[in-house]
Amino acid sequence: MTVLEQPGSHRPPPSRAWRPRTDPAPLLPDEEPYRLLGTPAADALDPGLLRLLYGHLVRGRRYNTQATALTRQGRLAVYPSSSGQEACQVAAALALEERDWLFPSYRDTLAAIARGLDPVQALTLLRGDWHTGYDPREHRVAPLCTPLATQLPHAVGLAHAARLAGDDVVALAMVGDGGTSEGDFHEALNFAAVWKAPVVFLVQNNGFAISVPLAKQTAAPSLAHKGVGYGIPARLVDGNDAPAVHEVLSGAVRRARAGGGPTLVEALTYRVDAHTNADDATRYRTDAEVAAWRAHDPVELLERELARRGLLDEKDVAAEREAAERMAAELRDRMNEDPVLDPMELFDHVYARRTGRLRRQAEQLRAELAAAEEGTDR
Amino acid sequence: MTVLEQPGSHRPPPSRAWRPRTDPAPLLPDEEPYRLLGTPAADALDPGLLRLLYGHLVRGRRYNTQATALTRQGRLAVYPSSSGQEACQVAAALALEERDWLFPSYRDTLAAIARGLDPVQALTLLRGDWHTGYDPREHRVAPLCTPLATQLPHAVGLAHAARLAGDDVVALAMVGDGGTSEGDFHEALNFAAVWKAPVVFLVQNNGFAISVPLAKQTAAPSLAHKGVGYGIPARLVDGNDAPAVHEVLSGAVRRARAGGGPTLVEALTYRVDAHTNADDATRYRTDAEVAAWRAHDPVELLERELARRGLLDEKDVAAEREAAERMAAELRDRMNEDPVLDPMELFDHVYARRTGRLRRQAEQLRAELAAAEEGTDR
Amino acid sequence: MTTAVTATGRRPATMSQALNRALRDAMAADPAVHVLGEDVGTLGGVFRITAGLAEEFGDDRCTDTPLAEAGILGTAVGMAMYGLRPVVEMQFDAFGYPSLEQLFSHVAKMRNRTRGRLPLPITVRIPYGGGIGGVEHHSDSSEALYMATPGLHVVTPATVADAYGLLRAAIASDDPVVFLEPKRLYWAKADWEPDRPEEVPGIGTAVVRRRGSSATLITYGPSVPVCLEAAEAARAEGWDLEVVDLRSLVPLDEETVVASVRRTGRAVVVHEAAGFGGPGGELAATVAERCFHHLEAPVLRVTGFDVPYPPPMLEKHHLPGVDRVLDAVARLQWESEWTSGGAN
Amino acid sequence: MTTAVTATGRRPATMSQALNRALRDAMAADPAVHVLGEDVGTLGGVFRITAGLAEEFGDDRCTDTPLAEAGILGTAVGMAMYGLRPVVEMQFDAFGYPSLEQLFSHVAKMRNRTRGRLPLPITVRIPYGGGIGGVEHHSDSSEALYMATPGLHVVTPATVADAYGLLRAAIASDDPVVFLEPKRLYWAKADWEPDRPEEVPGIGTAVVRRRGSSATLITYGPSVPVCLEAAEAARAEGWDLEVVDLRSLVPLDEETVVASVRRTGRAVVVHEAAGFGGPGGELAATVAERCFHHLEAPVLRVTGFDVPYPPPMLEKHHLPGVDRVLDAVARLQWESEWTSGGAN
Ligand SMILES: Cc1ncc(C[n+]2csc(CCOP(=O)(O)OP(=O)(O)O)c2C)c(N)n1
Ligand SMILES: Cc1ncc(C[n+]2csc(CCOP(=O)(O)OP(=O)(O)O)c2C)c(N)n1
Ligand SMILES: [Mg+2]
Ligand SMILES: [Mg+2]
Repeated sequence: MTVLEQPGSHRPPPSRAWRPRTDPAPLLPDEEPYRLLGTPAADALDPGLLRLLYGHLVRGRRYNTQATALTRQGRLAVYPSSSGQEACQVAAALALEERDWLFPSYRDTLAAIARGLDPVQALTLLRGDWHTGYDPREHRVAPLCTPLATQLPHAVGLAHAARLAGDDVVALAMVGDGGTSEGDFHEALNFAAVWKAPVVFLVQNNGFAISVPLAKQTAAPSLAHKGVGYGIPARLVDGNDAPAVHEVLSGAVRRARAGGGPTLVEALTYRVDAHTNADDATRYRTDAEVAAWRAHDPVELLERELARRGLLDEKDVAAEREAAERMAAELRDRMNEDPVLDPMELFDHVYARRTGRLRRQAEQLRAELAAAEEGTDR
Repeated sequence: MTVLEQPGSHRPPPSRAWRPRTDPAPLLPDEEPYRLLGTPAADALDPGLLRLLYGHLVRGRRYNTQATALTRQGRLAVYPSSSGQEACQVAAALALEERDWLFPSYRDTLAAIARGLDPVQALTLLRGDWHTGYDPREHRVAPLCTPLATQLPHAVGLAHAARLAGDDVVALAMVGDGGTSEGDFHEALNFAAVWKAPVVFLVQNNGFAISVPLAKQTAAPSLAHKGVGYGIPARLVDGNDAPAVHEVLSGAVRRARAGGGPTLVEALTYRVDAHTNADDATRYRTDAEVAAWRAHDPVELLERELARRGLLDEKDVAAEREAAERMAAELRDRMNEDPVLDPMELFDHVYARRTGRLRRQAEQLRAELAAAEEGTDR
Repeated sequence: MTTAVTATGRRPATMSQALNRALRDAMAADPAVHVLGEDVGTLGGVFRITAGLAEEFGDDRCTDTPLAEAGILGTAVGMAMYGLRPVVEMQFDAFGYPSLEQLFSHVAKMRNRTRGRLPLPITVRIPYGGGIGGVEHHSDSSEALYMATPGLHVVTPATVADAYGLLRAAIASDDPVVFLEPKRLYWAKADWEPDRPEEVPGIGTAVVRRRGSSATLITYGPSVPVCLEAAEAARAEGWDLEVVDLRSLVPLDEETVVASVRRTGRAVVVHEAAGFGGPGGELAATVAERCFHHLEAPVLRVTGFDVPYPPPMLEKHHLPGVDRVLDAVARLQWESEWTSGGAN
Repeated sequence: MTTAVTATGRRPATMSQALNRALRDAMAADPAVHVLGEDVGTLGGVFRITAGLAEEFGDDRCTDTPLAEAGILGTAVGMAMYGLRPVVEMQFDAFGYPSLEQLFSHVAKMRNRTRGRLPLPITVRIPYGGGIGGVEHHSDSSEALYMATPGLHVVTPATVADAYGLLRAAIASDDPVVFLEPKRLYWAKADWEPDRPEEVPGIGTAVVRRRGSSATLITYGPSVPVCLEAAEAARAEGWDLEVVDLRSLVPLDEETVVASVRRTGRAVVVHEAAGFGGPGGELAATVAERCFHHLEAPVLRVTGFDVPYPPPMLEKHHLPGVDRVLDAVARLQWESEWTSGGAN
């Protein structure tokens, strides 16, 4: 009997496994970025939280200007400022519990500090006395990560391991708009979704990857629209609206902690300074654009809201700024001290134990240093 | 004047560049896979096209069984059969014009042959007498690609170059459900969208990557839902419905040719044979599942449709099968001849010219071969 | 440095079984050991090295990942940061390449960049080398890449017992280890008795597989059996060859190698990887430097040609075989033009 | 092998300007030449090597790509398949690692796998090496990876004139070329006169930068100036050192190197990359083999330590400097224990 002789009509593909298993609608971001400041909902915001955020923002801004100044004084090799992005930085840190982990990119020193890191230790990488200057386990902050997007799979793996251990630990990983183009972004989000790992991805979309504008980076409706392709719900938020970013991230963290899996958050923001102190931003953007964003400054937006609600007067502002100045002065003073470095440490952490070759090389350097010492003694 | 003293209320983020630039709705796939066979639309299908597809399907199926048989006879090192996926293979080839390019994965020998490649040359890789056995420029078929998803950026680059040259050439790239997890998939789609490259991505979702089922590969509503994250429109199609796959791909090719940019097509299908002849599929799937898909066989579906419309009788079927048998017999005969190989060719294509080292190594091998020759002569 | 391992159970006969057994014993001994990779779960791996592990320890301990090697190694980094000991399988040598950024920029550097605070006890298992008739991209010997990267250990067994012992040592190591498995030795059989406790080599120790006095063959992994066979054949020519199996490329057991060559005065380095820029350069250079005054002839190298790995039907011409090793030994200036005053 | 290039226009003074000029001249000479990479367009590259190209030739000829190195190199492969000559910029050495799979599995192999039918004339420009105070991941020397990969040419200039000539030759080559740019020489100045036609070196030719008779320093890229300085300083000690600038690591100009060492009888290999498994292994092994009867002392290597590249404040201890080169020269057994019967 050939198939022509068989009765039966067309049947649909037999297996459901090949067909949509998730409803895509709830995964898609809203069209408008989520906002609280300037909306009716702002009235209900907790004054304590607002003041907490505000203090962090003011000190964060000051930290950015101070660190940039330190590059001019030769005290830092380089500094990628997050001026203009402080709301994202601070909200990312404050949305987490102590037991959670933060996975910052190279620009996210501020988030690391807001999480409790010593401000000088956090600058080790950029000062150049070592790579990671802090113990990642102490504040559960992964090393500031230079190769873009490569820390995202780390966050997924850590969150997955925590979940397997039965710990309700969440990982929050930060990446820029440019970093979303890397394969590691894709692989991290996919692993996170398949494993339902408790991880939150925060994309700080500041419109540029060094000089490359978003339009050359993606043709997507938004970066948040990438979520649905992994089965990950996505939120779009005004990244300069600190309470809004905080709320969205806190919600995502809660969801992850409760076993709901990963969330993708895109925060719309702007890097007001150049890419780093070494960059000349006028080559690729207009003053008008910068000015427009300065008028949407995260610190000012929150300041205005606090003032509107009568939660902040000039004296409070002055007090916060003074605290920030003290922090900056202390940072400057501490950074003006030359770090004490032992060149022999070069050989200490390559492996748990030095290999034979490393022992010989260490001997060589030790002898050279001793000879040089003698030379200067004479 | 501090910001507190300024009037003015909250303003939204200033730049449109940070906001959705594309309407996501048209990019999203339909919920149901597109189908023609068994639907009222089938009546309008061009009989010539249906017969053309049918002939290819029948020969394609036979090619798969013949090639698998050749592995048992030791004439092929390995064969990854596309039995069950012939509709995708054939439609991909037929959707293209001669001047277009096909970028097959390692499983897509059949698509390459349907495009005109010599069936024996197409098997060179799998026979093991060389890597790529054909001139990619002759039929505009890129090398069958073993490292998964790595040929997708090639397709994008070629399509982009063609567009820059003003040629209306389209590239069609094939990848499996597993391959969509690779970073290269992500990067290729993103580049294609940003560059509006004339490229069509065909994902043959056959439910498995070797033993790994789709549910361990992705948590997305569908693989087609990945398109929106790049700003690429996506279509979902019944991959065993040859005219449906052909129509969807042809539409995507037309769109690309007209300057509309890339399209992502997900075809739902099934690999009826094991991953390769070396694989034992019973380790990871049930007979019932295979049986269900056999009942949705692409060859039979089309055969039934042709019969229903009176476009095919038993004689026609017999004729097509005979043609397929002749093709298979010829393939078997040709593959039974040992390929003539010159070991010295090892050194010929590493660079445009042999380096000094390669010349010395070639001399060494030549001497060894001569000595061995002498040895056998005696 | 040796690790005492007590292994109980039935006797495995092949290297693949010994590797499987090592994974199983390591997982049983330490709940922190997790296996992940493509097809390692339900299927037990395309080479069956992880067979039965998912069944025995559950999907969470032996996990079929999505198909993305950077993702596999990258998530393993995060898992290790949380205290696990991930054992990653790359399906074939060339398919590990997508993970090289994670390997070079993170796996190899994490301990160092964090001043020792964040060691990464990760084992990356990579089936490598040719000789199994694999098509394109299935037979690469990529060990030079790993050797050139400070922070990684690089290990490769040549015997069934070493496969077990070295894999246990790799998993127990607090440093990341690239564990290279010679594909064509997977089915090599040996009398191996896992039921009794035995001493297995630690990482960083070479072993003299055959004592000899005429010259030293320095080799590892898939080329060890070739060299042993060559040494047997060489007896007919009157050469008594010593064979050193390095086992560990990083750290390299220079002392064993150097002691051997200083004694024999002649050396040939043998490996499958392409010669130029391959592991043999380092090995030959080290020997030539440290044995300078003991060498009766230049250190020669017998390696794969400087070509992309050939297709199956031509690989026999590429792989260094017994004859090519013997040819090299013959060129070791047995009647030195040098002592006899001839010019090079 | 030389390439005659007619270059007209004002006189560049630095290596970065010469590279820029080479790109501009190549693009003007051949419309198939396309430049792509991160920030290469509007910004002109973070090292300004591509400055002005987008302006002059349009965004389609000099393209700011999305931030994804595998995508950059992978699309370049497709562009080359269609007949273009892509010149790819990796922003920093370590940031090229995501593209290694494309490099190893496709760029290096395409000509070979297609029996010569699909050559890929791609140039991959990679700023490499340290000495500029770069933070983590910004100072890697990854040349060993490319050297170990048959199918790639590997080239690195040490002078302004070579930067121009080698880059033109790389772009003109029908084979893929990894073009390594020593970051710390970007701003090295030289009297270079591009206004007159001049002979520029082809790929595969080393050059003797300084004639000498006591010993040969074998080096390339950023270490060339170091070796020249060391050679000057060595005069005070009575050593007349020869300095060979390899320029091309693949293919290696063995003849020039071997001729030099056979003449001087002593050699030191100098490079920044980590020593173990680094390029110096191949170089030293080749020299030791081919100059065996001419060597008065072992071939020594002066290299970066076998550690991940250090942070800015410690890099001076890591980089092979003049003193370290001189120390090695001093150890070249000037009063050989060997001739005097001593034991090693
Ligand atoms: C893998 C990798 N490629 C390239 C770079 C060089 N680089 C450093 S920052 C940067 C731009 C990053 O843009 P984005 O991700 O948007 O982050 P932002 O700088 O805006 O915070 C580039 C290309 C890098 N660090 N890592
Ligand atoms: C980069 C890479 N990783 C791993 C492999 C090994 N491998 C070959 S086929 C395969 C499964 C592919 O699954 P899918 O993409 O769904 O294609 P299918 O086999 O179903 O056609 C794997 C893992 C490979 N070829 N390339
Ligand atoms: Mg950005
Ligand atoms: Mg599949």
